Amino acid sequence: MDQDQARMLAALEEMQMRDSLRTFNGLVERCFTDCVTGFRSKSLTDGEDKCVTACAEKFFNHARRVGQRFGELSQKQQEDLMKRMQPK
Amino acid sequence: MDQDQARMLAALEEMQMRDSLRTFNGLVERCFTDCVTGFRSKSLTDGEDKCVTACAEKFFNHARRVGQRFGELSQKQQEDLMKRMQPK
Amino acid sequence: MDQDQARMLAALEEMQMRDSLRTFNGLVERCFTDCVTGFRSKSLTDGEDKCVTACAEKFFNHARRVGQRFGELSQKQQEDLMKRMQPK
Amino acid sequence: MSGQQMELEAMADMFNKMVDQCFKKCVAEYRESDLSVGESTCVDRCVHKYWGAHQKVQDILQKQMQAGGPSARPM
Amino acid sequence: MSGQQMELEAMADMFNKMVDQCFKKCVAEYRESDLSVGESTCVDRCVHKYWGAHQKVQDILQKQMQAGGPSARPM
Amino acid sequence: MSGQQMELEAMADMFNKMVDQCFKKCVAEYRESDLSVGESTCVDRCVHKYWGAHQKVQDILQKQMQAGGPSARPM
Repeated sequence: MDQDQARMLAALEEMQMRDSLRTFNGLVERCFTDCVTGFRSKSLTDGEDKCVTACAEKFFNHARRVGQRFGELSQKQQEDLMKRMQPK
Repeated sequence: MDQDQARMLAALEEMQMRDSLRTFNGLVERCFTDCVTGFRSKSLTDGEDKCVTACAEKFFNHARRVGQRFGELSQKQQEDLMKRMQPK
Repeated sequence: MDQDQARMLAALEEMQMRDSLRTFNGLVERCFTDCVTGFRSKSLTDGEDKCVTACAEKFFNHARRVGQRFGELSQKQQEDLMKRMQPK
Repeated sequence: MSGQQMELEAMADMFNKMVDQCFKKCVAEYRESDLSVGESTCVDRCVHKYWGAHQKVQDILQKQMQAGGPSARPM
Repeated sequence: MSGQQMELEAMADMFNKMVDQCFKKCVAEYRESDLSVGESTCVDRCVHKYWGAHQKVQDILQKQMQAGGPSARPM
Repeated sequence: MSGQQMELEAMADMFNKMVDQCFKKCVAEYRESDLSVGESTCVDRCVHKYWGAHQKVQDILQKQMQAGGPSARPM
């Protein structure tokens, strides 16, 4: 593995990390938007606490499922591309 | 054209490319949001297909028009700046 | 202060600058969304002008207050971390 | 390299938007942390439809470029 | 250089937000791919108004800075 | 270094989202440029609640990772 490949891999890892943090922040925002609507206290109420927990867990399950479907579609696209590139 | 200018141009091109991809992704999201509301099938229905097509084409026409107006305003701002900088 | 620290500080300053520009652009978008709803003229109406002004000033006051609370929470988190790290 | 990296960034951005859009369209309430059967099916279809819309808009963009239409970005 | 690049990024971000906002405010339906006369006029005015709001907020920010108000970002 | 920089970027992103969310939830009208007493209190509580939600989601993520669940991102 030469230097170019190493650099490429590092850039990829950095981007996946950034993307994960972005997904995480987006999830917090989404669940806060949907679950927290009253501000009579500084702490999350029991109801809000449960809602945020379920929202976050559900979002992870959701994102995992989207990731699986997305992976399947990406792979199929790659395979279709290969077939078109193949000499007859 | 020296090295600094070359680097600046490359950075500009990279940014325009990134910006175009971002605009494109934003367009897909916008049109998906407005056009796709039912999930009884995996494929876009005829109605959704037409809606997404018209939405995308309309968005391009729209973005082009915004770009033209934006360009005019930017240019006018530059000219105003020049006039103020000009010695009396 | 060695080179690494200097580079880190420069990166931090760059990021704060980028973040300020992003906050600024977000503010313009927010206030435009809430204040400008009619397009019978090219210029902002008196009402829109006042609304945007108050919205922007209020947003700055708001962002400052959020910044203060955020700073307090960050600091408290740091202190809690230190206590846990402290040898008994 | 840089072009490849941008393609990956764009793909990641598209994935994030897909996650967000399909969550909004398919997941309605948070009483349970598991996706229901109905929600799971909806999510699967949503991903396919989003992918399809993405492909379609790419096709439209290419047609517009081939027709010689100017870029949507100001020069 | 870096400062100039940031200015350009901010300008591109502002352009994207303008495109998005004016599409939401002025383009209501997608039966046709061309902008109607009414939509075109609306878009032109929207761009001017967005630009005007942007300038106004910049002026307000400068006034606040000159008045010695602390930065809106936590230090 | 790069890891630290990403942490800072994530923190800045979280701050921006917090500013935006709490503005939407707590600031209703723009007749005056000062926050009212009620709005100020709301904003303070909103920041605390957003921070709390952020912590809670981090805890949930760590539990899921420890349980060996696969990453939410496609590999």
